[in-house]
Amino acid sequence: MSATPRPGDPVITAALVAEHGLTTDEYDRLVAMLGRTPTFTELGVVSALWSEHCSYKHSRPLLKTLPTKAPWVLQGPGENAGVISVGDGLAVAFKIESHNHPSAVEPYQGAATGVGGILRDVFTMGARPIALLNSLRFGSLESARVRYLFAGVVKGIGDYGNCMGVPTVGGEIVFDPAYETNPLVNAMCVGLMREEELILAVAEGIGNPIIAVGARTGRDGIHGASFASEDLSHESDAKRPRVQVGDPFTEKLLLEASLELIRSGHIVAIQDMGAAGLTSSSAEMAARGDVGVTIDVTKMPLREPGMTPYEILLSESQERMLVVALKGHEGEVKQILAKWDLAAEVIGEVIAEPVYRVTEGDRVVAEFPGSRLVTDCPQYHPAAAESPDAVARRARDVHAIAEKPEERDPLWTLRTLLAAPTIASKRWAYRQYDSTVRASTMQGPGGDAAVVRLPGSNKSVALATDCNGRYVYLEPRVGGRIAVAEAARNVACSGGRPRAITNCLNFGNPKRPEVFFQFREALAGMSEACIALETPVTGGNVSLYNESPNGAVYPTPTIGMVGIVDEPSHATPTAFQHAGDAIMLLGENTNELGGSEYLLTVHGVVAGAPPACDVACERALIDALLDAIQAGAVRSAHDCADGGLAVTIAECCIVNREQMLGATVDLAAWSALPRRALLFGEAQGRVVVSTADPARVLAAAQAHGVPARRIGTVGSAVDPLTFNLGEGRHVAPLDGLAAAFHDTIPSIMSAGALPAAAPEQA
Amino acid sequence: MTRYRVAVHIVPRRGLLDPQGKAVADALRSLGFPGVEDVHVGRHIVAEVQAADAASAEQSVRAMCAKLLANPVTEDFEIAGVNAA
Amino acid sequence: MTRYRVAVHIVPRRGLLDPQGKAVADALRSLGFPGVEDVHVGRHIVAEVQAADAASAEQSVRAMCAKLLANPVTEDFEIAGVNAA
Amino acid sequence: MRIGVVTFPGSNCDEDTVLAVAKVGATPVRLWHKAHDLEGSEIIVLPGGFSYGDYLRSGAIARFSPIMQEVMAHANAGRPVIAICNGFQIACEAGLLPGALLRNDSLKFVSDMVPLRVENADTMFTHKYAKGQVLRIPVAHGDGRFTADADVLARLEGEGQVVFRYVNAGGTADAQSNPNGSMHDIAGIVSAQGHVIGMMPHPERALDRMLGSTDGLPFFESLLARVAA
Ligand SMILES: Nc1ncnc2c1ncn2[C@@H]1O[C@H](COP(=O)(O)OP(=O)(O)O)[C@@H](O)[C@H]1O
Ligand SMILES: [Mg+2]
Repeated sequence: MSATPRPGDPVITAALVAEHGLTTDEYDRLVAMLGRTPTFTELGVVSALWSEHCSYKHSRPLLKTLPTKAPWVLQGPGENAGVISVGDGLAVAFKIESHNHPSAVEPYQGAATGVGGILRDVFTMGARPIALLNSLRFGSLESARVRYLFAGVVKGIGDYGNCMGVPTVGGEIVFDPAYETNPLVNAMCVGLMREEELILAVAEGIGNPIIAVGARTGRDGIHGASFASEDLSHESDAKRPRVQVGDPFTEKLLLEASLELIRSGHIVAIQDMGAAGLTSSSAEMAARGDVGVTIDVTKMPLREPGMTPYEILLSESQERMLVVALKGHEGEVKQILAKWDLAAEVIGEVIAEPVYRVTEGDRVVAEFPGSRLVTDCPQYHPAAAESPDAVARRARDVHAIAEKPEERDPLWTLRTLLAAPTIASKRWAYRQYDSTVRASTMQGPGGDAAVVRLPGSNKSVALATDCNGRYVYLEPRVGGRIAVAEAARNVACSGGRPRAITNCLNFGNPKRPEVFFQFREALAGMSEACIALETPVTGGNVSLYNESPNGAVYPTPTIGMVGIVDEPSHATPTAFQHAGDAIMLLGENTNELGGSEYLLTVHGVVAGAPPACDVACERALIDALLDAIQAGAVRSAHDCADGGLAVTIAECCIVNREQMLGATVDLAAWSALPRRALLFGEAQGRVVVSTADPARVLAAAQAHGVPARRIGTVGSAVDPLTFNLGEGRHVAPLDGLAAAFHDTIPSIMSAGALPAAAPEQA
Repeated sequence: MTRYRVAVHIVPRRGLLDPQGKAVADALRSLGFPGVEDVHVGRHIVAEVQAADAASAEQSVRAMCAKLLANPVTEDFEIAGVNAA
Repeated sequence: MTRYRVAVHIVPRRGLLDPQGKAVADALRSLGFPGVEDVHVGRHIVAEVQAADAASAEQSVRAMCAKLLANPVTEDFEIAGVNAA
Repeated sequence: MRIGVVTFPGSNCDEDTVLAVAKVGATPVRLWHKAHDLEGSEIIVLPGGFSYGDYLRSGAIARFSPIMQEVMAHANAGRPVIAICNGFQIACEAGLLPGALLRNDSLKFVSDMVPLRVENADTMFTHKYAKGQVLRIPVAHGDGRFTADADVLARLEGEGQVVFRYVNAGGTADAQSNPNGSMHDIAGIVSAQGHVIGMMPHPERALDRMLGSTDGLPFFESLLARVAA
């Protein structure tokens, strides 16, 4: 059999090929693979599968260099989500994914469907989603468009997760002009299962039926995968019909039905229909199982009349799954779906012949030689060269930047930083997320890492997402290392042993040498940290072409870290807990100032080398901290990140606005350091803890060779935050600090009425 | 200047999924309205505006729709009526 | 039987707080539409139904409103149009 | 004691409620929305979530579910019903409780741990609390603004049917402490006969110190003690 054009198909021309995003070389490859001119349908299929988003054609060789193994890894990269064992027969599945371009065009639906997609990636493994996180990047909140995007994305994330009954427990939000027209919306999901419930998306068993399950197929988001593989330009506006609308109610039913189906024993494989819809889900399942498949598009349950095979194959309608069932069990499968009021139709079959065949009734509209469809995809090794701009910025002597007159009062600087939207409290956003449904959230948003209890066990997971794109821009390898180290530090501060990561690589156009350099170096840095911290990569996502007329976004390899908290009592809060507790610093202060939030916020400067990151020291710090926490000696722990030591300590005093505590801190021991580097520099490898047992904390630090020193005492609710710097004392009443930290984003968002009234959706 | 009451309909764009409409249609059928073939749920917005005349009232509400009231990516709008208030 | 398209408006009862209308009015004013005096936001539902004639199409949609589409405690409804589809 | 927990399509606090019921020592019974049998449940819980997506109006479609006919009969026979969050919305739509729950005045979903004051400690659901006691219980809803006409409000207040009110940490009602714009800061009410309670806050999420509050325990314990007696 061979595919023949349908009546009415457009003629394959060079222009049509170009419109499908294929280069001439790629098209020649396709013709060589088929031994003939492709049909229009085949061209559509290949353009989707060979898009950057589906094929990883620029990133795969480098992804292979990431460390992926550890005894606790049950499933590494290659599946819908990674899976690690947590002991007690339990396993967690987790993955992070981007929905940047859809969110730039339609923030509400873009973010909502991003959450929907990552939920499906996790429950398709057989795991019940127990937590969501997100990592967001926007331009400056001074722009009305940015406020609109921010409000829409937050509402989209909230509405979808809230309806699903999966708590959104954490994440991060950064505001920086680098993301002005190309926001980043990365969503992470974590699911729980028993180890034996793990199911893979591998088509098996000749004669087994292929069943489409869930929502009906419409003309939503056709070519979304190739859309995600282009620069954002003004032409993106013309591509608007590609947006997809999410239906979390249907997804909730699909979740319950899928888990019931997986546990029923009637199916052998299940895969969500995500990017490139039916095409990629069926082709990937077939390739993984090394079998052939045949699919009849006329069997597909449709929402709209008159859809062509091309449209059916490429539709990105949401809330759909593709299932390979055991032959003869079709009735049982349909019955389970009917219970949840969902459709299930047999649309194809696993076949022995090594082909990927699509028919429209009797007519073959696409036929490829089996796995070559996936394996013949071109791979590129683009040139890499560091950006001269980054080199120049890094070389700048930032200590030479003159202080502003206001900085004579370091508390002015502290308040300014606490009010910087990137540092300020994100409660305005996370108050819109149901963070307590499932009654398992021991620590929700607002702390270092979220802690979520695992029912059926004494254990919890500690979860964090992190990345400082500015560091990665200035020095990609160091920035990559820091992204992993900071995520791990956050997990450890909450009492968790870091176990594995998922990652979302948000970069610009890889064909530009400076972007590919960033990509290669950032991955190298991530690998170094993952090896030192024993946190292998179990999966992730690559989002390239995050560009806009203003250039590429900062290279942003977002890390989603999962750690295990052994005992409920190890879960450790961020805020100071008791007046009279000793405040201790683990790690060492330095004179580093490069790449800091201080330079950006106070001086509008992005320059200097980012702080050094010694992964062995980070490992020792985490080991020491966990040792002290597990000994019951730590009342609170918070790592030093954006804004440096002074911001960290202030946050310990004020993050919990209902229970603020003052503190007296003595930093005279470091009076040799430039004051602003000491207070606001972002030296890595530091954690501030409060403890009733400073000797035990010191002992833990010494045992792991980590510098540690008592720096102060927690005060009462009526005490201020007092810094003794040797040259003098600086007394900050908590109310002023709290107002800067807590009121900034709410007041910005209520001042410009635009976002509040942004078009409302269901 | 006169006060006008301008009504607009803002409806989900054809072809996009309309989960609200679908849920309502399903519910109506199961409530014993078998004749229901399709339902679309949109918004009905009434703006009371000061304007020189009906035409300029309508024009300014059109501008509001384009700028804020309707989501240009997912919705269409139509002016449903202009009346002196 | 003919297919009719029946449009209904479902509006918050007068006198009840309408935070949505207020937010939209505020936003419009801040976007440079100073003539906006008041805004009300309701639902615009279009039901496509099979019925013997226009009158019975309208009647059945009225029944749908009474039973499901409008909340008698907080909302009023009106039939906005009946057309053969 | 058997406590039935209804699962509507889109319910998502049903499992939490089942666990809560088991935790306080009763027997949870899962009830499917298409069923016509309460399976001997002495108490019915309508749990939180987004029944039918809440795409039309919260609770509007769920109230027509087959199981709701049985729940109404159960309530009309004077037997206890607990309606939490989406359950409260369903109960209002079904006429088991007066009023309606409209979109929060902020137009935003609100998820928070909020202080509540116990206004009536003489109900079957609250007698283990003290009148005036301030509880900390999570809320998580988009449509929680309790609204009723003046007569209904006067009756609710006059008859002691307002059970929980949003207050500040000091126990005083003020505008900033009302998370949704509810009239009279109402967070929960009981029916005239006192056997149906509707509340937006989630007591089933406040049963464990590790989760930040155990203030939901006396709620379930009150009921068990009274129904068992
Ligand atoms: N940055 C990365 N690091 C590790 N694995 C990755 C990365 N990006 C993608 N992968 C893996 O490649 C596979 C395909 O991913 P993807 O195409 O995003 O899946 P989906 O079909 O869910 O969109 C997955 O197994 C994913 O985990
Ligand atoms: Mg997938």
